[in-house]
Amino acid sequence: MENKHEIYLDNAATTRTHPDVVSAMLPYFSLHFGNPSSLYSIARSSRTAIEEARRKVAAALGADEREIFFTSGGTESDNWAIRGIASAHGKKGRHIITTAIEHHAVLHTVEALEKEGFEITYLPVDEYGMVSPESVEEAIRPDTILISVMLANNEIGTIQPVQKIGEIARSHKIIFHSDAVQAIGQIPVDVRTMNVDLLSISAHKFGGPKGVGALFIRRGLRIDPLLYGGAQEQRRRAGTENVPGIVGLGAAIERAAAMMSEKAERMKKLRKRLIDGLLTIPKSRLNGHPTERLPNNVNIIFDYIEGESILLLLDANGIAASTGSACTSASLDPSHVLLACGLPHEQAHGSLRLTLGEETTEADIDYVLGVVPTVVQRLRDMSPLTPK
Amino acid sequence: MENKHEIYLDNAATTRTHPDVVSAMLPYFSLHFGNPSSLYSIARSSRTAIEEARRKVAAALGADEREIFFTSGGTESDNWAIRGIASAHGKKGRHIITTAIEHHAVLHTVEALEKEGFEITYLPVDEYGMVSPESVEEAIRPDTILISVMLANNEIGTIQPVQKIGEIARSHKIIFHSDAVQAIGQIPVDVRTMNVDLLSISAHKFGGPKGVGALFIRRGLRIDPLLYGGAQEQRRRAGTENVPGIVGLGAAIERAAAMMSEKAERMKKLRKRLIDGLLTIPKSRLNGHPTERLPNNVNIIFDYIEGESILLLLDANGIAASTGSACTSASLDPSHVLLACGLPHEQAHGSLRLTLGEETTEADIDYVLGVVPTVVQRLRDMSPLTPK
Amino acid sequence: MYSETVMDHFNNPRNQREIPDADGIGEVGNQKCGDIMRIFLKIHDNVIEDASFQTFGCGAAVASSSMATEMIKGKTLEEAWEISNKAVAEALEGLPPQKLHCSVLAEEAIHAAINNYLEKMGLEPWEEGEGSCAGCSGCGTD
Amino acid sequence: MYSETVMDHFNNPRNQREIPDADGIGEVGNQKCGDIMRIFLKIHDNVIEDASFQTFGCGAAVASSSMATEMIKGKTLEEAWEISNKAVAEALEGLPPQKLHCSVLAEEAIHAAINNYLEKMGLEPWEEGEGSCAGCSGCGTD
Ligand SMILES: Cc1ncc(COP(=O)(O)O)c(C=O)c1O
Ligand SMILES: Cc1ncc(COP(=O)(O)O)c(C=O)c1O
Ligand code: FES
Ligand code: FES
Repeated sequence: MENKHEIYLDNAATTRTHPDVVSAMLPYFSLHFGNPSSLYSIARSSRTAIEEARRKVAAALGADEREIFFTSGGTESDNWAIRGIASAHGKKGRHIITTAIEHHAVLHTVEALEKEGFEITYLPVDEYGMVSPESVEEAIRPDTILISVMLANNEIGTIQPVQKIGEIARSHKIIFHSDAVQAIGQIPVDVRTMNVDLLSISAHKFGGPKGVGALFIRRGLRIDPLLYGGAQEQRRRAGTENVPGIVGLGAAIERAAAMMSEKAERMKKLRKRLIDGLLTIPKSRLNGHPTERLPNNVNIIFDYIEGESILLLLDANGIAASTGSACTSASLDPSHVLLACGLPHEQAHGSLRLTLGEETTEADIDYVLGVVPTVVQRLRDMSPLTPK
Repeated sequence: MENKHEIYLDNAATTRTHPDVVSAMLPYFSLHFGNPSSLYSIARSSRTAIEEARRKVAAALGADEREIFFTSGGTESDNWAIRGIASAHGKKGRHIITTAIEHHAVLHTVEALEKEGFEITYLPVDEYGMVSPESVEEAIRPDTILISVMLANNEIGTIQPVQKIGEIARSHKIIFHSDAVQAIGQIPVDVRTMNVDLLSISAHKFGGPKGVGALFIRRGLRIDPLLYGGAQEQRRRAGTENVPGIVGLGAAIERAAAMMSEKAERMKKLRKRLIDGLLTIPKSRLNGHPTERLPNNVNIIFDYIEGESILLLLDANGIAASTGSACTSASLDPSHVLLACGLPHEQAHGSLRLTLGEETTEADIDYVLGVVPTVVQRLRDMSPLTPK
Repeated sequence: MYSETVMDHFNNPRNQREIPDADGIGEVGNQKCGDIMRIFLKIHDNVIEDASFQTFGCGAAVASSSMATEMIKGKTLEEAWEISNKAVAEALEGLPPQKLHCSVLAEEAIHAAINNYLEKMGLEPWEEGEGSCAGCSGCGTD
Repeated sequence: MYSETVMDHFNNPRNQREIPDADGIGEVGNQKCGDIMRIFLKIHDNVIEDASFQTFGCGAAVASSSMATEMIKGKTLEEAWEISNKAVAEALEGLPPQKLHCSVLAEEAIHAAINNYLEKMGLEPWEEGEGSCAGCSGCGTD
């Protein structure tokens, strides 16, 4: 970190790889560097390490270890889940149900399928970003082959009723995928109670390294590969395994699961302090659901001002935050999530997302609460939209 | 390494991540951990580091930095190149030319396309595993949209005449992809003289980490994404960037390029010593081309004995080697490369591949030359095929 | 992502205020784009004596407004009209490609303010040449 | 990937030799699969007094041959016939799934050697039951 005051409140974008996780990974770069597919003994540690990581991921998700497939991240997991099902079951039907507030890794994938002749239903959400299970049931058609609904939203933190949606999907015998990238380490995730067939995770969102993730694939589910090649991962996902990354994923998920409930309690207290403080600013509103939200997520609109300007001024004050999601921050688009929640364009350009992490302290929150009102005032003074 | 004698001669499967490369990566896990897409200053080091790595990769390949796209490895690069072109240009034509000896990351990808209605020509090779440029030219049809020929083969090390093939492709205005995964750090690679439009590389084959690679995409080439999602990599490859991995790729390729010619000379001497020594064993033959081969590749057939058994006995003597390619060593299939070179099945099951690395010494070679004849004799004594 | 000059103009915006008795006011942009820029001009004898702005928008939009108002002060209306978005962006030491439209907005706001003055004076408004949103790929491409 | 017992039998194969005056010889497998196994039997009064093998094949094939010959020594022909590939694999403390066919090969080789003996004696060969390559997914599935 380069600044004096450095308060990192963008843990939904990525988290610091925990030093313990890095330590766990280190031996697999230069010491146990063998290719896990190799026969000889020096490669055995790589193989063992991968299988150990697989057990840890399976344990954290309530899955069987043979149901865990390692990928290069949440994006690949989402792409694989959707395209792999579309390709394997496209003859049975070409209708997919998803929501208007999915991550782009889901939305842009189904849009690509749309060009290939699939029909996509984008379920609406209410003002809190919540999907109703009834709307899922109503959208089901005889040719529906896949339902994809995220577990928790990355921008506004709203937690979806996936268990109910999973029941509906199962009762109609439709494959159900859930993007749980933001949920791991924050709320309990159990693939059986959720009734999911496919579930995406990404290590760097919970203290693991970037560039590695996993896809849960329910035993017996037919799915085509996304990456073809060698016989790795039960012949379902080719490519020399990212051994250190996979070890890091395993270490991180074990750690995250162990500390989850304690951490969630702490996050919720800090979150309340932060939300209560920010809402004392006039013309401010909380986005997302008041209670069904990730313990670490705060997303607020301040009328009359624009998101990027807020970020830049916060950054000048040593606070790292975001507006919309990190991966679109370089683009001009308003947040598709906030638009789906019914916000007008200028507000969808102007939200502030603060996502807490395990290192966040009460003092950090208080510092932020001291800075934000000044920043908001300054930008409102500058804005032609501010009423006199 | 767990054994007393540990001689690693499987550098085509993977290489030790060089400690200097690991050192370069380390700060990007826990210190500069920001998401490169983020605006704030603490994420700037991640962005800068990625762009620095991109410059290094571009420099090593003679490419422009805006032509380098980071991926999760050689497999993803190959899949993306082929599927991305098939998807973007499939309306113009549905014929693809490749060779019988490509890596499975290419072969299984085109096979998947075959099921979707593409027609694939698999060019034969001669007994040395060499593709003739004439055969490429003859295979071209009006509906050919892509030619994919690897630069150097992973099993037998044969180096293909890609420059000529590239000229032919260009003169017919057909897109040309080359899998250069095995070539980097071993022989000069220059995308302009090769006339390639797409080129795949993978970091762990030249002292970099596993799980990261790159695809060179010539400026102006139209290609669809393989992974959809966020706006990373000029909107062509979504997913939070594997910052430490990308930094490692950059550091490794810079290192590999700097030491290449010196290393190649050393490898060639060691290779000669090894080949000459092994061929004194009766009923043994070199696979691959005698001169047009990777400086570090040795691939030998010993009649009457089977590959896995050789590996296990070598392993018992502290020598890590392989038969066929690492990613198929868990499967029962004979080498598709050796079959394509015209070898009968029992021989295609029985090759020994030894691939040298920068750490290989003359003493290692001499030790190997002491062990192999005993191992071969022992297995021949056991084999029902050995003539009395 | 931004140059030092952009960050300086963003953090210390010049001329950010209203001019209550302005001779010309121009407002451009729209909320859909997430950028609205308003420029105020005080004009005497065909010369811009004072200029100021109000902006709802990103860092580049704020910096472009600030820089543009600095650039037109003391210029004749003709000179000010000729200040292109490129000139603004260059004065800012460059803008990221996806942010070039913000400098276009500044050029347009100046034109709008000048034409507002001309209309108030009962004169013909000047016509836009090439440039402006024509060469900009900001809106609606996604 | 292999158990310690597999590695022990691979590194120190028992009964790996020819029996020049064998009473029964069985050879199974094919070069396409990359496995050929030959089993030699010395039989006296319906009991296997000695058994040996020659194998071209992977570690699992060698270990299976070695273990199988150990298991049938001293057994009656009927007892030896009943030794299934599962029993061989279990005695080896397990085999990886893709290597189970190697133990099947050993079962088949025993059967072939016994039948070879029976034929030499002018007797009817016994019939294969279930099992063997039926339950094996080795060949030709790829
Ligand atoms: C909900 C959600 N899904 C998918 C992703 C993609 O994950 P990754 O960037 O690791 O590929 C992200 C984060 O970027 C996310 O927040
Ligand atoms: C020629 C060739 N292409 C592609 C690959 C795949 O690379 P990776 O395993 O890094 O995905 C390899 C190695 O495995 C290779 O040798
Ligand atoms: S003003 Fe909207 S993009 Fe140019
Ligand atoms: S013997 Fe060939 S697979 Fe069973």
